[in-house]
Amino acid sequence: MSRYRFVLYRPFQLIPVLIGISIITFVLIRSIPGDPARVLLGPRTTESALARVREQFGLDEPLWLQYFYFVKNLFKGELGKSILYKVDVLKLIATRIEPTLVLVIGSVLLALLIATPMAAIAARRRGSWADHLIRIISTAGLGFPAFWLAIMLILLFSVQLGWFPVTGYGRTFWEKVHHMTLPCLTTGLALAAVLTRNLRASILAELQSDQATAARARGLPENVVFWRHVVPNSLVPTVNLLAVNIGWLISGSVVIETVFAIPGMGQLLIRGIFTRDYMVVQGVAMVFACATVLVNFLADILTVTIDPRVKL
Amino acid sequence: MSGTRAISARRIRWPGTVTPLVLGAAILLTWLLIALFAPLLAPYDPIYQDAAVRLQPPSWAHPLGTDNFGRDILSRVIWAARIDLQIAVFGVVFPFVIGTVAGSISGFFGGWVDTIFMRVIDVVLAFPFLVLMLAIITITGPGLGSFYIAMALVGWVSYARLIRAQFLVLKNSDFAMAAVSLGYSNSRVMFRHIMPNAILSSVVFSMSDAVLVLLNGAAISYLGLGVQPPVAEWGIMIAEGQGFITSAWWITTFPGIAIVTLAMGFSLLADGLGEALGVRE
Amino acid sequence: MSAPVLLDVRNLSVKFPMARSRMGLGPRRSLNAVSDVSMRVAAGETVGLVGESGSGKSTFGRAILRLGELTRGEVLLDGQDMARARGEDLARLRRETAMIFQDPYGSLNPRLTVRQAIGEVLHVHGKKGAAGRDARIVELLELVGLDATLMDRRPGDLSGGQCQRIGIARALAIEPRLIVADECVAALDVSIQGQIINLLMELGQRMHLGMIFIAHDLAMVRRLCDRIAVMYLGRIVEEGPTEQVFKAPRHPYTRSLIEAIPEIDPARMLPSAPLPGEPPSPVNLPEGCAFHPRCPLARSECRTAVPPFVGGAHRAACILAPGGRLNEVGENLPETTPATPTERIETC
Amino acid sequence: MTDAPILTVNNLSVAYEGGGTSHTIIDGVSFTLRRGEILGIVGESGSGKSMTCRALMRLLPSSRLRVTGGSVWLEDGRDVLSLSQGELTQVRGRRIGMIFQNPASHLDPVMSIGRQIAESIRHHRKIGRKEAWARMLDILRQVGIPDPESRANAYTHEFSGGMRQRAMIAVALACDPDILIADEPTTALDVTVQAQILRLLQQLRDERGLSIIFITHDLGVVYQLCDTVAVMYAGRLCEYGAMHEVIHRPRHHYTAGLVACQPGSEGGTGRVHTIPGQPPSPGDMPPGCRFHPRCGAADALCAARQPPLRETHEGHACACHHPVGIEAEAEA
Repeated sequence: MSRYRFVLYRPFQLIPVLIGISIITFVLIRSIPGDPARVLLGPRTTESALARVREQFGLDEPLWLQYFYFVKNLFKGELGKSILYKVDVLKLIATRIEPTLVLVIGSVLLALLIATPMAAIAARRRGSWADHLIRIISTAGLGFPAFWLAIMLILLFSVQLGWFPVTGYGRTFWEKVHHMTLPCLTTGLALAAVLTRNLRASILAELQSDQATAARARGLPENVVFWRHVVPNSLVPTVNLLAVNIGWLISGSVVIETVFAIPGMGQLLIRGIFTRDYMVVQGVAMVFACATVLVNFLADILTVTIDPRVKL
Repeated sequence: MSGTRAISARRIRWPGTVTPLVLGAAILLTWLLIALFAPLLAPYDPIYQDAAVRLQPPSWAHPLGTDNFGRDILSRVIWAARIDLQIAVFGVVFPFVIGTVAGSISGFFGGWVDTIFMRVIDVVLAFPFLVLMLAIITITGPGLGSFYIAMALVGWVSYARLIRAQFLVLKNSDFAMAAVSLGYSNSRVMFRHIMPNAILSSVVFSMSDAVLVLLNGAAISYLGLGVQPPVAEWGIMIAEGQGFITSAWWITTFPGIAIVTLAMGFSLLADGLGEALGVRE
Repeated sequence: MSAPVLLDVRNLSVKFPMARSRMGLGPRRSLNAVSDVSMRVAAGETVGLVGESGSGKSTFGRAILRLGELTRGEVLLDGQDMARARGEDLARLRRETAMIFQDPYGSLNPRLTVRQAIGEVLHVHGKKGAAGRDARIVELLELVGLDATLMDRRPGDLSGGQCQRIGIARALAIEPRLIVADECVAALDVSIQGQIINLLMELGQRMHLGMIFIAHDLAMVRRLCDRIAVMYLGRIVEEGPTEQVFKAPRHPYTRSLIEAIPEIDPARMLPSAPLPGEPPSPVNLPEGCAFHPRCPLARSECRTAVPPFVGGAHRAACILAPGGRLNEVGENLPETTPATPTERIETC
Repeated sequence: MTDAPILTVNNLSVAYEGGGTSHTIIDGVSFTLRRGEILGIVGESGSGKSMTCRALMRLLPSSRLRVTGGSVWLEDGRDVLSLSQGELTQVRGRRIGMIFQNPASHLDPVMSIGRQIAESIRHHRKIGRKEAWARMLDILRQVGIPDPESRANAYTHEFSGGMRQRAMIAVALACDPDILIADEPTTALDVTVQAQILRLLQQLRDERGLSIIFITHDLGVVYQLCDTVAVMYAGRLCEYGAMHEVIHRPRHHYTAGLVACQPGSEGGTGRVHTIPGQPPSPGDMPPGCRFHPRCGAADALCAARQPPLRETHEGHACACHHPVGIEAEAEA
């Protein structure tokens, strides 16, 4: 169990990264030309609101003090108010988290569901037509723009077949499942292309590894060798790959939410950019960054669980 | 057993005799020629609006159909190759140069220099790629120039990490130590011995990175924050056609195919180069 | 050896700091790779440094050439301390010493041809103008028994033995006076090993080189070296003229090591009860004599104090060795009478 | 050692096929193994000693390598090379166990040692979990791993080099095979640990009647361990016979050279005897006797015709036109 001790102290090691994240978001907003208070509140505002913001962030103070106020507000859970929606950014984000979370988790599950059998088939029947087909499709899949794939899937499943709604999110559980299937499939397919290629390569390497040869040499049937010795060892790099790709997946969800008009954080971000709602942009970026850090932390725990050699 | 090792060395074989390197290079060369000779190849002016031929399906006059402004899709796809190739090239070159310099300094000198670089890289990597790019574009305003700036500010970390890792391995390799023991200067060891070997993997990576850059560029244009209309660019074309998918599927379909083929060219070239140079991702 | 001392290493120690455990709050630990090692090499003399993996022999070899860290001690080259040398002094060390590595392929830059690799050395050290350079490269290749036709090949096209010869030619190109050869035949086949050993032997004599030959193969060391030093867990436990050490080892570890060589000799079959166990981690060295947990002759004294390194030209660090605390008379080690073979196996 | 062979390898050949060409890697290797016998197969890198054993276990490392001929007879008269996949899994591990040079890479890093052994036991003998676990502890004890109850739950990386090799021997012996193929098991170990492992193998032979094929490049190890020895060069068997006979009275010039090359020979001092040149590469084999370009006694016949493996004495065979110490009669 001592291998898991890092769970206790890793959060402290992440402090520098979190400070870095806060500095970047702080700097980003401050580097917009013009009066920061006006930038933060948008064009139509009152003098009293301006004065309140100036006081809250100490805008006439030196920069380091402004950063201090910024962090202090962060600890109080205040990311500022949205210009467009006139509510606290954090509260706004809270209402938008669910669809994004569903999209990301759904895509990962779908991608694993697609990629694992594909990679297993391709690697075990190496050189067969099935392998060639899977490799060509997955290599091509790397270059599919998610937003275009989304439109193509809409064209097929929504317009031609009418199986799924074109846009939106829904209210009840089943409505949500119905609405989120196509978006999850879109990002899931894109991720599956990456996963299949990597998983196939690591399964192939493991199939030829010394330990697999030794397992065959002690008389274990090929199926046992594959599922008990090859696959568990190939999963180690895959978990890392998934963790690395979480940022990419969030990026993808931003675009996909726009295509399908899903009321998630990505859509919030894009709207924020177009309406110059800087507080929203800053808040969403920060939440996304923290989520990435959290996912990487979880991936570390998973890696330690499946690979006893890893010490963190 | 050097003999058996050579025999059992894994080689990725692609169907037939066409290697990924050749196929990838052929695809890229084709798109390059299309982009170069766009004025000769395109049958129409890409931004000329002809109200008489709005939303025409593919025909002999308009092989890939027309859009809602009556512009010829084929001509637009051809002209857009210029922009999208440029996106892929510049979107890779700037991060490549910055990342290589930062990574080699960090890896070669180590110590506090390395610590600072690694912290910065950790922080940049904590942000989802596109989110940070969008945040930067928010400040710099939409446009291709903003895209390149954002790309350079965000994309260098991958190269820096890769080069740094290579440097750390190569710095402790026997041949680098041999070079030091032979009395070579630091800069000679770094530039003549470590760098040429370290840079190989980034060159291969840059090919697969070009795919990501291309998709990002198209996505940002699709979101309306990159290339601005009426310029022909595949991402914008897809966005413009989205409203007409029920009636005019060709407006979105063909630019998408163009992106997929160009990206495939880069991917194949990356696979082929990696295999030829013995670099694994 | 009456020849002047070329290299004089005094009390060299190398410690590698280790990351603190428990988030940097645990005790600061360090790995004692080399502890308090002294060694002298005269011009024209070959000294063998043997020991098992983890004994610190390679770390020592790198430290004296300033290719690795060095915590304490002096490295005198012609009487001048190089342990902390910088700039021109360090450049002199580089000019006069060379290293031959274990991995014949890994120690050559895979992208350079033989001509480029050796030519670069000549260029950097200003040994020959561009005109005479090729002739010198041919000369060096012939010196190590290679054909000049290999000039434009890269390491990937050459065999292990050929690469190792190129490594030697490159080392000779700087005209060194001291060579450190780190396990330079370990990766080669037996028939090729002999060729390289003979070559080193010839070159050492002809060019009056000082040489430190680091190896785990004692039989090879016996062929090549005038003197031999045996390392165990970062310390030299025995040192002396090669034949004396082989014929009458004074440290129990040396004796076990020699006994464990599988020889083609009906009189020298492997012991039925081989030395048990394996060296412990250099992070937690045992108290007293580091060998005592494996030593068949260990006494209670061995657990408390590090034995002094005593005994003239043939020295050993054991209280039972001639001159040691329990052996003032100078008799050789007593024969070991271990327990039954199976019992031994189970305790190891 | 009894006389009935427990394993007979007959004319085994392996070829590498790829890129439109095919060259022979192993060319007609034959030998027999008796119960309780330790057979040493010696040769340098690329001689095919390892490949021979992979081939007879049907574990060739690449799909481009193919057994092109020969047979491998078990005691019960079955040919390993013509077994079905199902039968093969009953032979591997159950009849023939195998250990390798690098135990760190040949053991599953993410499964504990105990579970790997128990897995093999349960696969070959349909017994319960508890029984398999008890048997596993017993085997760990037999190979000299102290405190097996707690070490069984440890992973490969938590063992020292010598203990890893013991663990791998335990894995190979889990199902009590008659034959153990040991592919350079001591090459990566320090000499003192090597001596321990050699001793352990000898004990296992003595106590269980295990037959061992020991692959090595070190003639000294062969001398210390083996009863018979087969010398391989460039994919062919060049000499085969009782160990003392072959090493003290080598007939093949390559064997003679190899014995003289040992650094410990001739009192162990002075210049080392060497064999000039280097072994040929698989794609570029010389015609006739493959050793002739490096051989001092070679003549036109050697360059033209491949010498067959012939018995020169009782139980001592050699593939040479001009065997050492046997003059004119070789011409016949």
